Amino acid sequence: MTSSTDELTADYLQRLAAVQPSDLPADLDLFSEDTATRGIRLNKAAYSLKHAEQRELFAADEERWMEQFGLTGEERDLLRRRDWIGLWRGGMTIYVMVKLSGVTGTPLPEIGKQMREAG
Amino acid sequence: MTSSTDELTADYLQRLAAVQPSDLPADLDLFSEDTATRGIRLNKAAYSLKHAEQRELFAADEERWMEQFGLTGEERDLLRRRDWIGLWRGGMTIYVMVKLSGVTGTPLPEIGKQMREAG
Amino acid sequence: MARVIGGIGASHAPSMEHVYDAGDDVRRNDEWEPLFGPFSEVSSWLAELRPDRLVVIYNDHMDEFFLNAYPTFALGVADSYPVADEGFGARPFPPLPGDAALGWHIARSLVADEFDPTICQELEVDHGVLSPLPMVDFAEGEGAWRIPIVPLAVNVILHPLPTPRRCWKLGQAVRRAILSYPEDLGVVVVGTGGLSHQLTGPRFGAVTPEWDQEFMRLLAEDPERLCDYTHEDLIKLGGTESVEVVNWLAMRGALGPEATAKVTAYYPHKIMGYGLQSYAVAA
Amino acid sequence: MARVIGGIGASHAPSMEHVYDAGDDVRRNDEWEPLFGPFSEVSSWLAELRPDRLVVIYNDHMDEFFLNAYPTFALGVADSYPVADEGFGARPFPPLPGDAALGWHIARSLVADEFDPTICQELEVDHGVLSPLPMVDFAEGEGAWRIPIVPLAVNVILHPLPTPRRCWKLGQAVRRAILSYPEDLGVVVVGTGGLSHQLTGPRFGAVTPEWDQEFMRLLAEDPERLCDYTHEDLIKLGGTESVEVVNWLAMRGALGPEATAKVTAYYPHKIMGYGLQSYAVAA
Ligand SMILES: [Fe+3]
Ligand SMILES: [Fe+3]
Repeated sequence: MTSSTDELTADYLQRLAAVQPSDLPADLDLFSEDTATRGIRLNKAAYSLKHAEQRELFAADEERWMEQFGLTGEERDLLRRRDWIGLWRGGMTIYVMVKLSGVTGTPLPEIGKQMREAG
Repeated sequence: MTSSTDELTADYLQRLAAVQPSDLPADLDLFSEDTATRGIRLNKAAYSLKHAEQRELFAADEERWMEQFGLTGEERDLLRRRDWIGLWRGGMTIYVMVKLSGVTGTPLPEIGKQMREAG
Repeated sequence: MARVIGGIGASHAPSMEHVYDAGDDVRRNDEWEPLFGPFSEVSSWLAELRPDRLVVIYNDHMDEFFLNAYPTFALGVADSYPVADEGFGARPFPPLPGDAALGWHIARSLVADEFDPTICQELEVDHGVLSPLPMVDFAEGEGAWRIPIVPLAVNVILHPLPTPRRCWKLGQAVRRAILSYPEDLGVVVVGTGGLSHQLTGPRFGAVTPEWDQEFMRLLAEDPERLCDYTHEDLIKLGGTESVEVVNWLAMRGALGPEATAKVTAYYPHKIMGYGLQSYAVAA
Repeated sequence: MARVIGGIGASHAPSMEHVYDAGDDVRRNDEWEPLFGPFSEVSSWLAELRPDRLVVIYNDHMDEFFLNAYPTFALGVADSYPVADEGFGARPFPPLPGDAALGWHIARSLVADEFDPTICQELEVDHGVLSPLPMVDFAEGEGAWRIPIVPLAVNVILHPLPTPRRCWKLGQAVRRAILSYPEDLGVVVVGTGGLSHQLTGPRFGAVTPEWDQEFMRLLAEDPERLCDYTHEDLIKLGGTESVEVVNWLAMRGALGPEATAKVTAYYPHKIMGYGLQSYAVAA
C-alpha cells in the first residue's frame, strides 16, 4: 500500500494536520466532527428559536416544542433542567445556546458562571 | 488609476474572462447573474413544488399558491397561461420548470416543442 | 490507508429512473438494452471489485440547494442520505447509507488543500445520484443498498461555475483525501451527468454524439487536455446542460495517472447522449 | 476601475448592539467611551473618505446558516440584506442596501481565482455585520444606511475552518475582484470579529489583552506573519471564539502592501477584547 501514500507530500500532510487542532488543553473545546455529530438534534432545536413562532411555542408548551426535533430522553432532560454545561457537552454550540438563553430568560453571565464552575 | 490595475496579471484577466461565456450564439442561454436576478420569484415559486403540501395547494387553488412568492402580475400570467417560453425568458430554470411540468401535467416533450418553436 | 480502486462515469437523467423502475422487461428491451446492457456489465465488475465505499461526484438539480445559498461544492458528512422529492414524490428507495467519518476526513483534507466546500450534515440526494446508482449498487432482492457513499455536489447550474480545471483539481484533492484516510478501505469514485443535452431554447433536444465520444476518449487518454476547455466551449459542443461532464473530469482526477478505461458505452437517444465508462486502477 | 481606498477591522458583539441601542448617554459614558470614542473617530474619517461601497467580511453566528449546509465562504449577490432575528426579534434597522452587480462580479472573480464560494441571492445578516456597522455608517437622524455593502461570510464556527493563510488569500482575491470591476467606485473593506473571547467551558470569559494588541500590531506591520498561525495557535492565544480574527486578516489582504494603520484602539472589558483599527491606503 505504500505506493499510493508515496503520492502524499510532507507539505500536504503537514497542512492536513494543521487544520485539525490536536494539542488543545482539555478545557478548550472545538465545534467539529464529534461535537457537530453529537449535537445535531440539540442544535436544530435551539436554532429553531430564531423564528418567533418557535419562541411562542416554547413559551406556551415547552414539551410540545421539544417533540419536533427527535431529541433523546437525555437531551430533553438537559433542556428541562437548563443544564448549560450538559447542553454544551452534548454538542450544543454557544451560538444557538444564546437563543435558548433568550427564551428561558437566562442571562449569559449566568451561563458563564455555570461554565466556569464546570472545571 | 493605472497603478491599481497594474496589479492584475494577464493570466488573471484571462481566467476572469473565461468564467463568463460572452460569445454564445443567441439561441444558447445561460443561467447567470441576469437570469438568476430576473427569475428569483418564479424560481422560488416552482422550487416550492418539491414539497407535497405546495403541490396540493397548487392543485386546490393555484391563485392562492401564487400569492406566496411576491410574483409580478406578468409572472402570474405566464404561470396561468403555461407559457413555458415566457417562463424561461422570465428566468425560470429548467430544473424547477420540471417540477411545474409535474403539477400541471405537461410532459417535457411538450415543453421542448414550445422551446424549439420559440426560434 | 484507503485506496482508490476504480472509477465510473455515468450519465444521469430522470428517464433512466423511469426505465429502471419499469423493471427488467423494459430495461432490457430493444430501446433500452444499449444503455442497460453496459450498466449490467459495470455492475458485475463492481460486484467483483467489492469496493468498501463510493465517493459520488454529482450535481443537484435544485432539489436540495436553492438560489438563496448556492454552493460551488457541497460535501456530505452524514451517515444517511434520504432520497429527494423532485416534485413527483420521492422514489421508494431506502435512504442511501453514508460514511460520515470519511466525509469529515475529506472535508478536512479539502480545506487543508484550499478548497472551500459547504459542509452538509443533512443532504437529500436527487437523480444526480439516484438515476445511475441503482444500476450498479442496489440489491433489488433485498431492497437494500450495498455500499456506503460520500456525496460531493458540484455547481453546474448557476454561473459562475467552477472551471473544468478546478473540478479536475477537486478530483486530485479527493484522491489525496482518500489516500490519507487511515482506515484500509477500497474506494471507487463515481462522476455523474451529461453527456450532451440541451433543455432550453430553440435547440431543445440537441444531442452531439461526435463530441460525446471525443469527450470520453479524451477523458480516458488525455484528461488534462479537457482542463483547457471553458464552459463556453463545452456549451457550444454539447449544449447548455452538458456542462455536467465536469463531474466526470473530477472523477478522473481522483483516479491517478495509471487508470485505464474498461467499459466505454455510448447511446444517443431522444434528447440525451447517454454515456457510461468504467476505469480500472492498477493495484 | 474600482479602487480599494481604506480598511476597517472591528470587533463585533451583541453587547455593542445593546450599548448602541441605548443611545448616546450610554455610548459615551465612562464604561463605553473607550470603545465608542474611537468608533466615532473612524466614523468621521469614513464620512470624509466617502466610499461608494463597503465589502464586509464577517461571520454568521447560526442566524442564517445552519449545520445542514455550512458554507466555508458565502458571498452576497443581493440588492438588500434584511436584519436577522437572532432569537430576540430583529433590531429595528431597515434592510442594508446591497450592490448585487458588484457581488456577482466578485463571485466571478473568486471562482476564476479558484475560490469556491456559496452564492447567496438572499441573506439575512446578523450582529457580525450589524454590531459594528451602525457606528460608522448609519445616519441616525434619517434612519438610513449610507453605503451599499457586499457581505462575505467566513466559516469560523464549524471545524474544519479555512486556514488563516486561506483567508489572507481570500482578501487578496477580493482585492483583485475590486480592481477589475469596471465601474469607478471607491471601496472600503471591513473585517469584523474577535478579538480575544472564550464563551464555552471553564475558561468562559477569558480575555488576553497582550495577544490582542500583538495581533493588531502584526496585522498592521507584518500581516503575512499571521498566515503562519494555525487555528490551534489562535485558540490558545485568544480563546475558542477568537478565531474570528481571520476576518481581519482577510480584510488586510485586500488592502495591498501600501496600507498603513491610522486609528488603533483596544478596550478589554468584561468577556471581550474589543479592538478597532482603520487603515489608510495610498491613493
Ligand atoms: Fe443533470
Ligand atoms: Fe462573533
